[in-house]
Amino acid sequence: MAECHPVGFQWVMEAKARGAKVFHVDPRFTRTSAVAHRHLPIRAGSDIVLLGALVNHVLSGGHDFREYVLNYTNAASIVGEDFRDTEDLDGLFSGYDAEKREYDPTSWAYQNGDAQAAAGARDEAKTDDDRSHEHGPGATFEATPSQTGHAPRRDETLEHPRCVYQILKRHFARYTPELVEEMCGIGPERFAELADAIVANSGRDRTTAFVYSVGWTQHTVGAQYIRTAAILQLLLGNIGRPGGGILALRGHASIQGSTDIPTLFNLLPGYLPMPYAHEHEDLDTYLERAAGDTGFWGNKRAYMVSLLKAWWGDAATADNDFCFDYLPRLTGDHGTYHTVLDQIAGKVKGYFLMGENPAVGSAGGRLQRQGLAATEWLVVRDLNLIESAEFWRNSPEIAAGETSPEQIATEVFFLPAAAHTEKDGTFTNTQRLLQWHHKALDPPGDARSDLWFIYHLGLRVRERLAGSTDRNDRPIQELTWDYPVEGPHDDPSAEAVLAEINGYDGDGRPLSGFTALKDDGSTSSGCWIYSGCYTGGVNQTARRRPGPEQSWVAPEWGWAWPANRRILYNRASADPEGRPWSERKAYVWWDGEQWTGHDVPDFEKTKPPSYEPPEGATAQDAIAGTDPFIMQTDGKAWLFVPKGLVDGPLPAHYEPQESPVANPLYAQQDNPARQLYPRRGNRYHPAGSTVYPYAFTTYRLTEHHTAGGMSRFLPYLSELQPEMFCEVSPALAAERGLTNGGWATIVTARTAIEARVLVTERMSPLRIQGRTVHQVGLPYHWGTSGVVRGDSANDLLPIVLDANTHIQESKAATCDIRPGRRPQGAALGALVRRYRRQAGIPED
Amino acid sequence: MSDSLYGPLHDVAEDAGYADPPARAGFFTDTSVCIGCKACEVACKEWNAIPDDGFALTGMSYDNTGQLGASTWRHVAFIEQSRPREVGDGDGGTRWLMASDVCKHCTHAACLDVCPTGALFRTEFATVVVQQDVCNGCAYCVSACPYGVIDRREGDGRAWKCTMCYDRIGDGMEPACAKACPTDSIQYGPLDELRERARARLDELHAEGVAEARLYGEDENDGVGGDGAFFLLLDEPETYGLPPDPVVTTRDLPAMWKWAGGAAAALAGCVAVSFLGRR
Amino acid sequence: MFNKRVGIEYWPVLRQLTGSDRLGRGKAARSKDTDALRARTGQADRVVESVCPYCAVGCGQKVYVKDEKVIQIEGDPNSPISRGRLCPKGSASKQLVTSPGRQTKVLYRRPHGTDWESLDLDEAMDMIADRVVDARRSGWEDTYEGKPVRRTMGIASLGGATLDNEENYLIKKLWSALGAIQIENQARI
Amino acid sequence: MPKRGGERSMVPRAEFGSYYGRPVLKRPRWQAPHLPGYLYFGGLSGAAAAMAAMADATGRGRLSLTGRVTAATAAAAGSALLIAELGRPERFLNMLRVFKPTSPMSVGSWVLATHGGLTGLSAASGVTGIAPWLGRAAGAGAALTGPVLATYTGVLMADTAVPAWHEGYRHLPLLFAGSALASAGAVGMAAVPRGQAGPARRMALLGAGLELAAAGTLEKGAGMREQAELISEPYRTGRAGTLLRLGRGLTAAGAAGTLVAGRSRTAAVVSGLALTGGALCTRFGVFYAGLASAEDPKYTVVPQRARRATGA
Repeated sequence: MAECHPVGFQWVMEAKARGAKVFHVDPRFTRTSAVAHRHLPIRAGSDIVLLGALVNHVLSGGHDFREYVLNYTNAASIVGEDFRDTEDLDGLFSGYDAEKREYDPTSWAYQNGDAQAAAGARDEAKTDDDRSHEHGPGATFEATPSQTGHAPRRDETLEHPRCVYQILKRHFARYTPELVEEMCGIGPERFAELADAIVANSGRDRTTAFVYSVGWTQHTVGAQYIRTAAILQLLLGNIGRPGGGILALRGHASIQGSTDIPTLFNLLPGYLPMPYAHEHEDLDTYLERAAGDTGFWGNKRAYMVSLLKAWWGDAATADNDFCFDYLPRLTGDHGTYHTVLDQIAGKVKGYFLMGENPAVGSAGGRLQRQGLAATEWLVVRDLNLIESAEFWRNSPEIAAGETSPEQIATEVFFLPAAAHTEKDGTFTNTQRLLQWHHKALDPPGDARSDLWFIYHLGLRVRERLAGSTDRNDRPIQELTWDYPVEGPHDDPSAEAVLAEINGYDGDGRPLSGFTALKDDGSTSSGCWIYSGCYTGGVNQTARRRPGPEQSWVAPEWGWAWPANRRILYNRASADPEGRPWSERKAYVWWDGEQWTGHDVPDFEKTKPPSYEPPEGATAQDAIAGTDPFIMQTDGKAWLFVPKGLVDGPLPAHYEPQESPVANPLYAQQDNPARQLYPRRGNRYHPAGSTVYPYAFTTYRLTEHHTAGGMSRFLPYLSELQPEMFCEVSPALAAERGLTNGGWATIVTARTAIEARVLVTERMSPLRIQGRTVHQVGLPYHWGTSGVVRGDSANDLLPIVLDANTHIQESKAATCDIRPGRRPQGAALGALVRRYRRQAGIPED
Repeated sequence: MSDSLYGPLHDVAEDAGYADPPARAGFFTDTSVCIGCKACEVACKEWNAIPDDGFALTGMSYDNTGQLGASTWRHVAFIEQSRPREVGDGDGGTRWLMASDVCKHCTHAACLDVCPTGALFRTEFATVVVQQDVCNGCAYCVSACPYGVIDRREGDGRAWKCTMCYDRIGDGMEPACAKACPTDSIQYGPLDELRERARARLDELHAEGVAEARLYGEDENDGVGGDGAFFLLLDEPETYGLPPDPVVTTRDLPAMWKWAGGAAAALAGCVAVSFLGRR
Repeated sequence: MFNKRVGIEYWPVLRQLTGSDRLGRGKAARSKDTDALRARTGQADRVVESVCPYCAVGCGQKVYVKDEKVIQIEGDPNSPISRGRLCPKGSASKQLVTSPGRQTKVLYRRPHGTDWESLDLDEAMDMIADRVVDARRSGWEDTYEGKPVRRTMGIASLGGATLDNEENYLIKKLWSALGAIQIENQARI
Repeated sequence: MPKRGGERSMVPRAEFGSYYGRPVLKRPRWQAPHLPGYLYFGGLSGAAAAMAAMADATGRGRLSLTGRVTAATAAAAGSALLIAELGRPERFLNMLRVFKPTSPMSVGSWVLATHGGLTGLSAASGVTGIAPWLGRAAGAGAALTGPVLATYTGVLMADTAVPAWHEGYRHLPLLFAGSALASAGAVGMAAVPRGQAGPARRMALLGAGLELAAAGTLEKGAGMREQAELISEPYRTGRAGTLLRLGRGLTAAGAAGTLVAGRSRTAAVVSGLALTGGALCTRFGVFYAGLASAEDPKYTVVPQRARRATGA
């Protein structure tokens, strides 16, 4: 966190100064470790073992926050008899189809709850003819699939052998400190110190927070890493409470916003799922599949209809299903990696890159550049001439003589982008806070905002299709696309767009929030969870009441979705009767008449703790006064996920696709549902390969930003980290003859790159399964353009994805490392091929 | 005059001719909370429009800046330390010290003393600043600084160093580095207050068992009369590239002039003696 | 020797003799430029509130503009998130937006071309619009395995995590209306 | 950074003593031949001016003229070198912007300016024969500034943080005085007929003696306050050591030659050259010793640690 979010880290330092104990778990000793109380070096890819052992420690020691667990989670729910755990099936849950490499989750359902018993996916997905259960990344807010009305059977004593609590206990029983030592390389004393600290710091009076970043997501088991932490935090009562939570630190200014208002294939704004292709589908069937009827997702029709009204305005009527049919349909994974492979196959004619540099920043750099080279035309919008704009003349493949500009047919348009100072708009930060940035001046030269670009492109396309009678052109013809323009370049008003996102009532007045949305077409809203950001016609996101003049929650700085709530599910900060768990941790509470407190209560304001939903109630009416998790169909947090995840209802430890060791827990080495793409250019290393004996992990440095487009082109940042390097321990350096400041070549089946060497005790060789496992650290910022240049770590990685999120595994893979610079020209390919042959990997 | 050259000096700005100056301004850099982010280096460069300082990997941990210089007025040092240990033992013995170094704005500043043009001068805040419209690049200050801070910029020809953002503090603003510092490792304020705060922080660390914590440059009885920019360190000063016990060269200047006077007299005497006698 | 723009009274030696700074190490040595020194932020024509464009912490920034140029970007002390502080990247924001290396002209590379060519922005927009219409048509699918999909596989887009919500909103809206589904951003990576 | 043995090369740990072996001090920006050249010419000019004045007073016309011209030329040459060394030579007049007793260079600039003017006047008068009284008066004045100019450079060097220079503050003025005497004497005895050159030879001999004695004590560190053995090390080792040894040889040889120079003009010229060479070697040696002591952190750190340990 100190490395990549230094300013956010001030609050950790502040907490530390007030007595908080800080543990840092990371393969490397980083700038965070330097100021943490304890650094626990861990083998990359083994976190579920550590987290699972903590869960086990809590369960077996009886340390769970029982009142919280009993009332606010599904610990008491009883799972159906057909469910089989990984402990029973040697690493597989029941329902696995080895042929299709996917699960049928039917057997994970609650007893009594039928096949649709539960939730968690944010897409409509599952039907009999679809394999896909698509999920977006960064799980925060999820549409829950349908469920039938009746609640699952519960055992409030938590003693039923098939209640979630007991299943958890059995599932995690083998996740012991000994296993942690064997698999993570963390000794029992260190584990005990961590476990004791977490337990001691949780409960009524205290809370523990977990902070993670892509170190958890970029794995083939990424979503389950976070799930394990969620289980732990729920058992300890650390969710929905101040100082608690599982906090995702995200790396881009509005990466949260780009998930909320998703430039993601599988989502519509506000986590409504994109519709999948079905034989006959209308709005009703979509909604039925999209989310449950109980909890706040029960208002899904209002959310969806308001979105369709925002997009197609008067053309969207009840009679035509509000133009629901205008939305294109999905048929599987259309994620970025899939698209790249399609590009290579010649299926994608045109490609837009807007502030993104996949030639450096995405796994499998060679494939990425091949994809760009196989695209007919490419539009790159950026501040600088990044590698993805210049791949046709300076890529490593050109340097190696594999291709040349003359051979690359891609037509490239580079359009300079406006900087944040040159446009109005909102970023949504990592804590869901929308903050307006005001335009300070006009962009220089041809530079324009992306808002300008997309708006004016839209106008031009509409012009070209204006006279068309093709029915398929009606969505674009009837699209609401009339924003007021301003300034010398006719910039569309960002405020007008924000107002559309917020939504209007039938009289054209800005909506006060999502609870005002109607399902009859009388309201519109471009993103229901953002509704309220323009309440009263006032740009709430531009509020800047100085922090020192506000409470510590600072509710009048910017605007947080939903409804300006700063902590989600904060009803859980009070006990079932609505009293704060403790004075020290008071946050929101029931004052006898309504919910009140420091934050906007994440609960219906006047719903008393005593509220019991009547039979057949829907939406929020089906949520009891003691159920804080109001987006869930049952109002409970799910320790066990009966439906919604594609790789199991519980986290289980699987090794990374490329691992130096065997999985000692199960015969099943890897996540059985991971997405594999064995093909030319994307060969995988066998586990425990002696040809690629070392583990490596990739990461960022404080001084640079992701793929470097905003840092490697700046002298002030480039001089601070001028060259690509690798970090190795003194022991590995001795083993492979590497010297500090010298060069090393890192080899995988995909390619080889060179890097300067830092030999450092900050890299710890770990004792894993009785032998020494070395890890190589690789920052991934460099490429062939910019003030400073170097090889890209991402070129080393294969494409292999988490099946829930379609995110690549870039935090753990294997390699060889050797002294000296890499070969140039054709010799580079020869070296890589020689390694592949030695490892018995199929030739490309 | 001896007070003006060496030893504790309380009215530093008054000594430089300012009547009724503002409180002496200072930096307290608490390296125990430094996270080595280098925001100070960049914020300094942005504000002061300092050119880049070259693009070379040093191999010195994460320090690719190397040292303070004409184009680097804040420098974050990275020191890796560890005790020998067995594989699998974790890295409990590893320490990674980080410290943002800066011009010390000495009470007795050698650079300022030796500057022949008056380009280097003492401000009303008792800081030491180079006037770029005056400096002729004689480079005397470079050799005089006991901390190796100030340097002449190649291609420009003038001497440059931290100004403690004289333009900003004159307008009641904080220096750029202190303002940017995410963890408040760099604190700016009236020197007396900072010294008090630093002593309290030191006590706190000692109470926590961090016995190696120490203040550096805070003692007005040291060889430079105390620094306007002082530090809390977690190891010996020289570990951070700082001199353990710097003394302003001017302390010995009166003695030097005496010896030079003697030598001049000897020279004159020798000449005179040579002309004695007949031929 | 002494500043020519002013009289001999600005000769520090005289001020050494007449003033309180006999050793010439302080007040007497001040130059005229020094006396006139002010923080440039004070001369800004306007100060605009903004947000750091790098990571997702969302630190507050103040952007100082003079003569239609950004003359300084620094932390906004009012922000309860960042309290005026910025990391090295945030601190480099001014260089990000004012760097001479920044590209401000449209560039065009024709198929098999070996160098960039210049292109008028308006023309580029027209060319891109033509290609969008064409690629949309050629990649159009009415059905997929017998099921209606009404989409185009001819256009894909990547990017959004560094963009504004409003921009992402229009991107998603336009692409979806055009039937393009391969719309992705860094959140997948 | 102390070298680490064995095959375990790694990010060098900052061990006792330094930050990756980097110097604590900045390498002085002064360069050769400018600075040592200036030291030589300043010394030569100063001593020559004194010689000229005494020659005037004692009626040695040739020696006086040689001294005057030498003093003026050397002052000009020294000034030129000094200006050439500035980062902004066009601002050389800023040297007279202030008068700072705390700055040897400021004091030196005023002295040099005065001395340069005086020697210039006196040389001009001597060469042209115009206003001889003014020439004599200026020469007399230069005889006062001269010894200061010749020895203040010792302070100039010593008033720095450079350990070898600073700790040599007792030695350097005397060394430079001796060297200046030898230099001026050398010019005098080489340029002036034997008959008038007696004082020059005596100056050369006295100067050489003083120079040898001062250099000897400096190289031994005799009289240095702390860590004399260590701090004087740069004067004995490396480039500086070589130059100083060479200088001592040349000076001794020159001195020996001077003993017979009264009998042979050739011997006078050769001896003069040897003495000049010795003086130049000495100046360059002193200069490089300073650089060496600034570049190795041990010369900064070890004495300071010792000082702190003893509570001094």
